[in-house]
Amino acid sequence: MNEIAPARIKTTYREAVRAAIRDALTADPKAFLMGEDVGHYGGCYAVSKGLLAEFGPERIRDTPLSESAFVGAGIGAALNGMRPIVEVMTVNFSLLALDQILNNAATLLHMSGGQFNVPLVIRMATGAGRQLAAQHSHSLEGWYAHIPGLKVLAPATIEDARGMLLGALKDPNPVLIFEHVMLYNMEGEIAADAGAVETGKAAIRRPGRDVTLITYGGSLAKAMAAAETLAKERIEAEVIDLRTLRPLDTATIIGSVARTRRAVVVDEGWKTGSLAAEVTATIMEQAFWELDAPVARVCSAEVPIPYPRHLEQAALPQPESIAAAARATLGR
Amino acid sequence: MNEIAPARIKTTYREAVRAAIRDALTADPKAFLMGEDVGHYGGCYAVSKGLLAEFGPERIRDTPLSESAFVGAGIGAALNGMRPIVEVMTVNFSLLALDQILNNAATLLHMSGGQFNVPLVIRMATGAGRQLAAQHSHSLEGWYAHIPGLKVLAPATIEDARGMLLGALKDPNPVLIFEHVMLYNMEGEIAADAGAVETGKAAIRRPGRDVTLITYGGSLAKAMAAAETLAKERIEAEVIDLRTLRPLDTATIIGSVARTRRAVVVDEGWKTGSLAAEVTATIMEQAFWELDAPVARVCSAEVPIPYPRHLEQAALPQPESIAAAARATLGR
Amino acid sequence: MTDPAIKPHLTREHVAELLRQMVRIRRFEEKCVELYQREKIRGFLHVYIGEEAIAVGIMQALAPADTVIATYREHGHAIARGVPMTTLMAEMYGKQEGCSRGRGGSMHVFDAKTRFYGGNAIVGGGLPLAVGTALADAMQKRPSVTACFFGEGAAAEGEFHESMNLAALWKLPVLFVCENNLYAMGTALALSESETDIHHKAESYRMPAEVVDGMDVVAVEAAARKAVVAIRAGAGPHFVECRTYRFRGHSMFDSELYRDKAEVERWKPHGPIERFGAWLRQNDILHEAAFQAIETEVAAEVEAAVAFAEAGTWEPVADLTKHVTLEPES
Amino acid sequence: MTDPAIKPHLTREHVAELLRQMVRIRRFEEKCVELYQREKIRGFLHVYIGEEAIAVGIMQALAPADTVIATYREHGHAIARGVPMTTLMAEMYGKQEGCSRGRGGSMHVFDAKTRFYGGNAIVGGGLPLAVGTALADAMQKRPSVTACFFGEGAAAEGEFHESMNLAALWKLPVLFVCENNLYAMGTALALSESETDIHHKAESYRMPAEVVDGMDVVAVEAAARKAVVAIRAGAGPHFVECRTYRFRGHSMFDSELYRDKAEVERWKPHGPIERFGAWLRQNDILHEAAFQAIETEVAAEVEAAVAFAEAGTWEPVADLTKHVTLEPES
Ligand SMILES: Cc1ncc(C[n+]2csc(CCOP(=O)(O)OP(=O)(O)O)c2C)c(N)n1
Ligand SMILES: Cc1ncc(C[n+]2csc(CCOP(=O)(O)OP(=O)(O)O)c2C)c(N)n1
Ligand SMILES: [Mg+2]
Ligand SMILES: [Mg+2]
Repeated sequence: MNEIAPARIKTTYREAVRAAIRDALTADPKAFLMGEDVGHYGGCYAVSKGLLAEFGPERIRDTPLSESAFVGAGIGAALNGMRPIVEVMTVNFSLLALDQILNNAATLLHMSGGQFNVPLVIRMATGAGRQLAAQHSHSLEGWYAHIPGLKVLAPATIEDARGMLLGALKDPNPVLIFEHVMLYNMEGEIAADAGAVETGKAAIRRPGRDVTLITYGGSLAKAMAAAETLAKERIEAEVIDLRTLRPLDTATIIGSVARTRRAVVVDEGWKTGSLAAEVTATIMEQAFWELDAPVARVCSAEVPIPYPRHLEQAALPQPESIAAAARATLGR
Repeated sequence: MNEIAPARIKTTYREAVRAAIRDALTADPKAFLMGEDVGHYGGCYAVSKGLLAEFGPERIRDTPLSESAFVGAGIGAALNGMRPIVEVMTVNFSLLALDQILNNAATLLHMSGGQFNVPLVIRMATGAGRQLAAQHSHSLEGWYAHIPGLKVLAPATIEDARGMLLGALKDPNPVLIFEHVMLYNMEGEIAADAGAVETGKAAIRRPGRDVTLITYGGSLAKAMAAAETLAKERIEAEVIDLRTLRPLDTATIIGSVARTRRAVVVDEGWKTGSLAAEVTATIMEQAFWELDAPVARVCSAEVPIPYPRHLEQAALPQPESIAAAARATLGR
Repeated sequence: MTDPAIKPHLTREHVAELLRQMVRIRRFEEKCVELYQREKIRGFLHVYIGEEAIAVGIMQALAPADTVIATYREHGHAIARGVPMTTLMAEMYGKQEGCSRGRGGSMHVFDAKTRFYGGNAIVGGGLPLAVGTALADAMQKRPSVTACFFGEGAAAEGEFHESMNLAALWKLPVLFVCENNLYAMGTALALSESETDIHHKAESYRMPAEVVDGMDVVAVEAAARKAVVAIRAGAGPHFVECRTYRFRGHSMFDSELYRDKAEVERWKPHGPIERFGAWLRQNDILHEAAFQAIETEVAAEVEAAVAFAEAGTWEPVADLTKHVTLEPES
Repeated sequence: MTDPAIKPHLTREHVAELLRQMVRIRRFEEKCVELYQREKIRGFLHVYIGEEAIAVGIMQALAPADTVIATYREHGHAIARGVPMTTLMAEMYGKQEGCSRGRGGSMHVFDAKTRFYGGNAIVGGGLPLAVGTALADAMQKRPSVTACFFGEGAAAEGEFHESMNLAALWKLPVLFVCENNLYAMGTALALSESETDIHHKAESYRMPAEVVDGMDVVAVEAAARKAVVAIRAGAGPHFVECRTYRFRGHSMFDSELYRDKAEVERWKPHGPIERFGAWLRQNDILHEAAFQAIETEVAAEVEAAVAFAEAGTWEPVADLTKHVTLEPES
């Protein structure tokens, strides 16, 4: 519609998150970033590199190794007028802060009968693929999506990496953002003035009529690759990027499945009790009569992620396993 | 088969757990109980009342309020030749120990390439119904069932309360036992010499041909009550008590659903991301073509559990909501 | 130090007020116990009987813009902070007129007007929050203080440690108030801490710390005033260990196997109201009539609170999933 | 105290052995860095260069029945404890001949034969385990000790606090070894602790604690021997803070923005091998030939380890879900 094409810039997922943090801190004097090694080190995944020099140690706040206390402090600061962005270095360490997230952040608004909301954003890296082995490769965003009171986001694209953080900062509720470790180096172009994006809606990243591949975050590229493969076999897969894991955009899911009549849910969590189980159950409840085949799940194997590359990759969803599951729904 | 009927005793769920602990400590000098207020106080839910006098403070070991350290100490003691039974007072506080449970207990055998197993039993109270409000009413056993490396048990009967703990102590893996707070006062009869029971298998608590109600723990009685109601309407519900939440006994689930062609899964966790979602997804995968209606879930509402009784009860699965869901699967 | 903020003024009005506040708490709690037995109050109920001097003493030092964070044994703190007894009692009942709309109950008292941020049923769970509210005040250059109450049992939790360090490291305006009543449920202090002088723990974070007789409301007030002046002046956090005793069971379920009845009886005369009352009488500061007037007035207030709660209404079941998330402004 | 267990015997054999062990670690780690750059090793790699005196010194005091628990920076501990370099290097590669069958990698070195209980990539995560292994020894009346290594960064974690208290409260046989290398990733000690003398923290649990020059292998050994004798005698846990410095980045990803190159250079001559070597030379305790012999032997050992790892095999993908649970005996 716009006659003048908006300026576009080359960037990475990592830079997009950094740009969003910079925008947020520039726009709102109450916003600040807090977490382990976000300052002097520049962030475990280099997301916040340079921001300490720009904003100073009050607003790019290095914390001790105290996940429970600094997440709790983020909640308290949010209660008392600030706009904290707390970085938990990775989801693996967030277990140490889970009590604060579940029993305080998610619960305070309710327990106080609506008096005290917690406008807090928590960012964490998630996922496997870097051969970090059993204690450093969890994908636990599905757990967080279980908790009423939270919003859970999983940006899979550069636009979303930039825009979802800004969107989250407009939300008066605690919002968790999961950034998949394999995405940080992803390159691409976005509008120079890219800003907040809508959260809460899933996106159809590729339209198709034969089967719906439903995924998010680090698995999106794998699903897209699977769709590519399937296209060569004349199977047109529709790919849904959930984007928001809580609340789920069931309308988009059901709308697509009602058209394609087949679905594969892809999720890097362990299969048993995965987010994919929830999506599958939702389809069961809302689109059972539309289905021409059982919904399939492609998740991680039931094993703590092993260190060697061949075993790690074998444990994770792959384009081949996704494509195979899609074919199976078509009886091929 | 036995000509002489075995002696039976009247007891409660609480006493059955206590008897099992007593048996375990008597049989194995390496077994001990450790947790907050298990000794001098007698246990938050009075489970261990009297045991301190019987076994002394070394083996009925009161701990400080340090969930992470005493659960981790249980893991370490198990690694080094002891047979600890760790009581985490309630699942609500287990979040503080979750890092130890997931990143150590569940993972050590794998990370060590099979060298170090963790023969540890962790007991916790779970569930709502006592008006303890948002921070004290969680049902998170579904989360634990997500974790490879753990076994997860949920005794719903007095036999199981007694026998599963003893069964768990024969398992070389970390086993979590969830005791629903509303069951402790349950009365009944069991064989005087009741001992270890098999774990890993679900039980059909009531046979039926029209619909399968799948549940566990504190919801079993509700499902049984619903089945009773349904029977009056000439709907014969089969009731499955999962007993073991990880690994799931899918054979029993699928066998039943293949016969009844309809299922309702009942679980006190919040619906989104519930264990019920996993059961539903499993049925989708393995019994889709057998189904005559979509599998339904009856779970807790998406709200931190409120304090007032009417709201608390409204938030939880109830016989009426279970029966209604069952009727719906039959188009009634 | 001559700062008038520091020394409690022991005017007759002031001592009467201290007494009155403690009596308000005591009678409220006694009523709660009765109402629990009558099944009007349910869930876990933890009363503050015997510990009233701490909440009352500390609150004297706080201003309206300050923040209070407490535990599941927080009725006393709420009352001393100014949460009306009416809405507090309605909360005990679970009525929607309650200060947390009935959603929270005894363990989750919240009140925005008095900046009462709960009520927290996770032991130690409030400490990180207090670090955060104080951080927000510090970053916004407000002279406010957060008073954070917790039991000596909480000192064993990892969150205690992390919070002490953060507050001290960042020199945040927190007044940590440890209510050392010698037991955590049924676990005696000596069975839970290798160092039983809790204030020494605070010192290990280089945080100024002191121990005070938690049965002496004037001593608590004096310590609080001094600490709050220092905190407001930018000295960073301060730790007060108040030695006290819980006269009742941990909660209504406690069969008190872990302590002798005699031990409780020995403590009773040292109770904060008992002692302060005796002192006021001995020194002829308050006349018997004044005591009577307080009791009469408080009894009426408690009755009014019960009437308010009784007259309260149940939130409709249709509203069950309200108050879970707020809608973003668009 | 005249117990022979306490004083290190500075025989020529012993000092040569101390040096040799440190050199083994150093050369192994240097090889790891090289192999990382050649992409033979992947994941996170944290090397121990500069800190060798601690693992080597402490291990001198341990017996085979003792237990060792370390962190993700644990190659040095494994080597000093006696884990063969071959299986250790195969673990770095992820080969099934590795000491953890290749499943663990650099951060998860385990070895049952030497009672090496890991390798733990969660900061602070090993401390509760150490409390537990020590508890098991104490309950079984075995005279064994658990040596638990962790960085100064871990001291801020709640698990540190809870574990210190439990160990001290229950008088458990744990030797806590804090490797204070002044940084936790890029966070300098002063930015993470209000009390930067870490051993003072231990004292706040009434745990005997001391600080030792972690660059001096003999000093570390002496402290460890003394502590272990006391622990075995039933004195309860002991805490040693070893002051040291990490010569390399935190991991292979570290761009070291947080410290000056000059600072690192200033530390280098104070390195444990550098200093001990200089002292041995100055005092003519070891001849140049002995140094050479050690280097030659160690170089061969490292090469053999690499060859072993290279020749190792990949665990079949079909075995992916093995080692997750053990089957119960029936
Ligand atoms: C994390 C956690 N663990 C356990 C409990 C159960 N619990 C509630 S109160 C309490 C004792 C706390 O004692 P203390 O901190 O001394 O406070 P007091 O009750 O004496 O005021 C325990 C164990 C809890 N609520 N939270
Ligand atoms: C609980 C937890 N939080 C964060 C991390 C990420 N991390 C790994 S090592 C490290 C620094 C630890 O420093 P220190 O304890 O001093 O040990 P050092 O690396 O200096 O030997 C951090 C922050 C982690 N592994 N675990
Ligand atoms: Mg107490
Ligand atoms: Mg360090």
